[in-house]
Amino acid sequence: MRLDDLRKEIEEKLNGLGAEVSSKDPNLIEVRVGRDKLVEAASKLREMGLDHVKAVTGIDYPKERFEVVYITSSYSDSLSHFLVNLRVSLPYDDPRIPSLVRVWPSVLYQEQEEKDLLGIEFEGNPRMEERLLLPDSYDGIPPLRKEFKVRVEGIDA
Amino acid sequence: MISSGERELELLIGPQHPASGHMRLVAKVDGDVVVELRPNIGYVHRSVEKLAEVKKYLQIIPLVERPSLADTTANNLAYVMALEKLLGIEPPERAKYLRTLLAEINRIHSHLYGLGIHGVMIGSSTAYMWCFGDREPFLELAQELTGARLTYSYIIPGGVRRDLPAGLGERAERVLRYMENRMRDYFNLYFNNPVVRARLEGVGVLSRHDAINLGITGPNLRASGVAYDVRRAEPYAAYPELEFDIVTEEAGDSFARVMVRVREIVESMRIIRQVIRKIPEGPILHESYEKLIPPKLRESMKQRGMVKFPSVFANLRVPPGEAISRVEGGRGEVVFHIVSDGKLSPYRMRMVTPSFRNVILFEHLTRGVRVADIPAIYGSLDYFPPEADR
Amino acid sequence: MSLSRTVRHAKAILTGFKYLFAGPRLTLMYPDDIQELPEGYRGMIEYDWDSCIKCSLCAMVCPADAMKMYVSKEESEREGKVVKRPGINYTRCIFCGFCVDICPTDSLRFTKVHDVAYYTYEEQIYPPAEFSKGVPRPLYLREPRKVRAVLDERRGIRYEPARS
Amino acid sequence: MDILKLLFEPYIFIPLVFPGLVAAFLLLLIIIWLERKIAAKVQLRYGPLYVFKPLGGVIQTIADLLRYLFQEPIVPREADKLAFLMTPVFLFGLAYLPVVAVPISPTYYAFRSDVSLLIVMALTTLAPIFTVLMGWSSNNKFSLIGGVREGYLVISYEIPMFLSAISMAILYKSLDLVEIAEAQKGLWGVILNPLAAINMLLLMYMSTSKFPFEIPEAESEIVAGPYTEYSGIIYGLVMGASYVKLYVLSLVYSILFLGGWNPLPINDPMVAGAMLFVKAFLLVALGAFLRAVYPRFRIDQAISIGWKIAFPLSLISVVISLLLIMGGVSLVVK
Repeated sequence: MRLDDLRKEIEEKLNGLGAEVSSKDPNLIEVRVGRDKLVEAASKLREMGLDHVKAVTGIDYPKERFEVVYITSSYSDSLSHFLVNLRVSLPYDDPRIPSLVRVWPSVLYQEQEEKDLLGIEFEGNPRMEERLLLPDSYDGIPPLRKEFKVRVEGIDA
Repeated sequence: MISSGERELELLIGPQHPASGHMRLVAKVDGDVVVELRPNIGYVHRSVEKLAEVKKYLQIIPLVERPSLADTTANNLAYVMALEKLLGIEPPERAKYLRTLLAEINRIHSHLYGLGIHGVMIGSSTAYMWCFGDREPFLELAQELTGARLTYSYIIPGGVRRDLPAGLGERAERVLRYMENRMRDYFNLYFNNPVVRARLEGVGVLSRHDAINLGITGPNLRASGVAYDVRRAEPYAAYPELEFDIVTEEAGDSFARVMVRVREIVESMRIIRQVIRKIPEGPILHESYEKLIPPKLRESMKQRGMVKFPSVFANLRVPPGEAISRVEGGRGEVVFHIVSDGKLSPYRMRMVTPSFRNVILFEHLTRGVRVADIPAIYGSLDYFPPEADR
Repeated sequence: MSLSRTVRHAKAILTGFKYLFAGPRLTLMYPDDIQELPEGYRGMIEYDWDSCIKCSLCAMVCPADAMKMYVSKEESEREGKVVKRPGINYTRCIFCGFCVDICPTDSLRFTKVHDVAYYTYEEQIYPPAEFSKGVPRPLYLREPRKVRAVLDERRGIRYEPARS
Repeated sequence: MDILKLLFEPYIFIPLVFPGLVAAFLLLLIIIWLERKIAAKVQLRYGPLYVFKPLGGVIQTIADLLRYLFQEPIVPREADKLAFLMTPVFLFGLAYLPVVAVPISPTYYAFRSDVSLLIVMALTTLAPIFTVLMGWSSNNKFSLIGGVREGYLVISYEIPMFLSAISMAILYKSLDLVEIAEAQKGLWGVILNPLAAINMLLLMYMSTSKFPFEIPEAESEIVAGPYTEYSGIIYGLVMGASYVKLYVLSLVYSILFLGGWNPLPINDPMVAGAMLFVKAFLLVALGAFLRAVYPRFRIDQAISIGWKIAFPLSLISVVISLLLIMGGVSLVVK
């Protein structure tokens, strides 16, 4: 299968969901959807055979938006070469997103980690109340946010 | 302890426990049967992703290696590959072969590490000592190539740091022959030992469907019959030019996971032989970097086979954009997602290690097993807590 | 008990006996024997005072903030401007060797020394002057034997007295 | 002079010197070192070496014992203190007690009884009770599980072990250990009834938690089982107890199956005792060697080995003995 064919197939599948689909050589496809259409788009991609999520990346653009990228792919021979990014923008003051754990069980811990470290709420993920990597008692700014500053030393003694 | 009327006993296995590693397993047991088990991770979280946002691109190389000490090359390679995608450079052929060589040596000793730990978890101290002993010749080879035993930091943007030392191929061949001979004894004493079989066969069965659904990766995935290997799915380094098979097993139990590792060791030895036979002559650093090095240094660097860094490496600037790379490490697929804004450090770096993707198996595989099966399953996953916590 | 299982038990026990009476040993008898390390081993770092051009690339590339630029008082006074030279903190150093590889004048060099013990934290910090005096010599209770690792087809790894 | 003579009186010498306390202690010192050496050799390494290097670190165990002596024994606040402190003493004492009924030559024994085999076997069953109690008194979940595992193991090895021993008693038509040993001047028991011999060997290692049955103290599962909370010299005691028990059972095994002190060149108690000791020592060493070969079974697998394999085998070995008797194999010295 060629990259363009896959892109066309995805475009057809996600028709009507307001998704922007673009591709980047050699094997990457970007799908951007709105937060309200995320679960639907994800289910469609899952139906196509994209059976697992490799990574969930949350990105913080301070005062502007959050972006959440689901890097999905497949274990089947025909699709395993390709990566499909499912990308959602969230308003900065309301970082909530429907969880995809029902669509892809493999995101369970990844979503919990992004909640833990970045403070993005994945609604419907059963682990939202628990800390994963941080201590249970942690009560500060989520450390991966840009406003959390790390002290840096210069090169001078 | 148990209050009256309650059947279940809550066992806190770890973090202070001989076989828990740096994590806690919260197990509810009814008699000898595990009702529920939840991993509690994060004890060795070292915020690699946050630190990467304040470190410069080259400084991140040692940083990403640290979480998975037994399998540093996979992280090193995956990170550098993402970087190269952003920089738009391709390493020279010889460097690609050297990367493959180190990756395979590393895969072998990473598998031996996992098999050894698994051995002692089910009570065979001999398996542990043998595996750790036989890692030593491979570490010796890697040390000769890179100058360090585990934290190689060998792969840099545009190439590798050291050339192949003279005679290493011959020495590697001796080590491979030794390992092949030893394999027979491993099978006689350990893998075919009826007690080992009794402990591992049929324990912690992961079905093909669940393995795919839960996004499991590495040998644990292939032991459930899924022939997925990044080296085939998206070939990198010298793998497109090398012959090798993807090892799979059908059973999906602890023993199948062990067998996949054992057979992958054999497969890696096959790759190492090919690399040594086929490695082309040529530079080991991309020409755009090589020409930045002062001529006198360039001369001596070629003579000694040790790369000098061009001064741009101190403050490497990477064009804005995003890159995703994946690499098949010993424990499974390492994924790096780097977002660059053109400054000296990544804007966001996402690092997903195989152990983090496999951690979900603890709760999935342990329902209804016996208490003694917990270490047998844990070990078979080759799970490494620092790698999962990052 | 099936026959094949009995055979496997026997094979396991016999293999055990084989190693009990005729197995090799992989131990390096440290510190009585110390291993001669290969060329290019990334050990502690040597600093050459004279050839250093004070470019501070080493401090910039250091991933662990171990290499720092110290103001060299004497030189600064002599030259009438701030002169900085590198010093190293071995409590932080991770022996990645980036500083050596980036040094444009080969003023920093690898040595094969790595097994040094210190009494205090402060001793492990080397300002430029001390840094340039070379790496410390490890102290051994008894003079150790130098051995080299020989990779062997039959025994895996074997330590032979090194030819000096 | 009289005191020295008194020492060589069998009823003093056997429990206190040989094969009793002194011999057991010596064996303990050597076997723990040897176990580590054997495992080390199979595992491509040296093992303990530096405590008295000329003899390969043979006094390592003494060094360890000294360390245990000076280590602070910690008693957990929540533990049942009396039971916690008493059980190791009882455990060790009871593990070694059966030795009083073991004869070391046809004429040298502390006391001779028509049923000395039964006495020895009965006394060996007392020690595990204290292991279970130890698990309970520590008030630690891992200790408790370890104690329960020990309990399960006891009920699965005890009956087949008794039956295997009894099948030999049937064969020799006696329950007296002296008579049993003397009956083997010609053929040894291991040749007459190999099934019982193999079965009993297996159960002997099972009863003393040797690999592959090191289940009650499985380190990777339940830390150290019943011994988790023990430290210092009281831990040294419990650790020694299982070796002493194996030693006593090995003495009995040697008498039942390996001809006891036969073949005996001269009827001297010292020679006979040495013969018996060497046989027992080799059996203990074999148990130590198995550590290097096997991982451990799961508790349910061990129980099913006890009931599904060892128990039928022991019944069969009783039948074999009966058939041999009926077939007219007369070996009994009368």
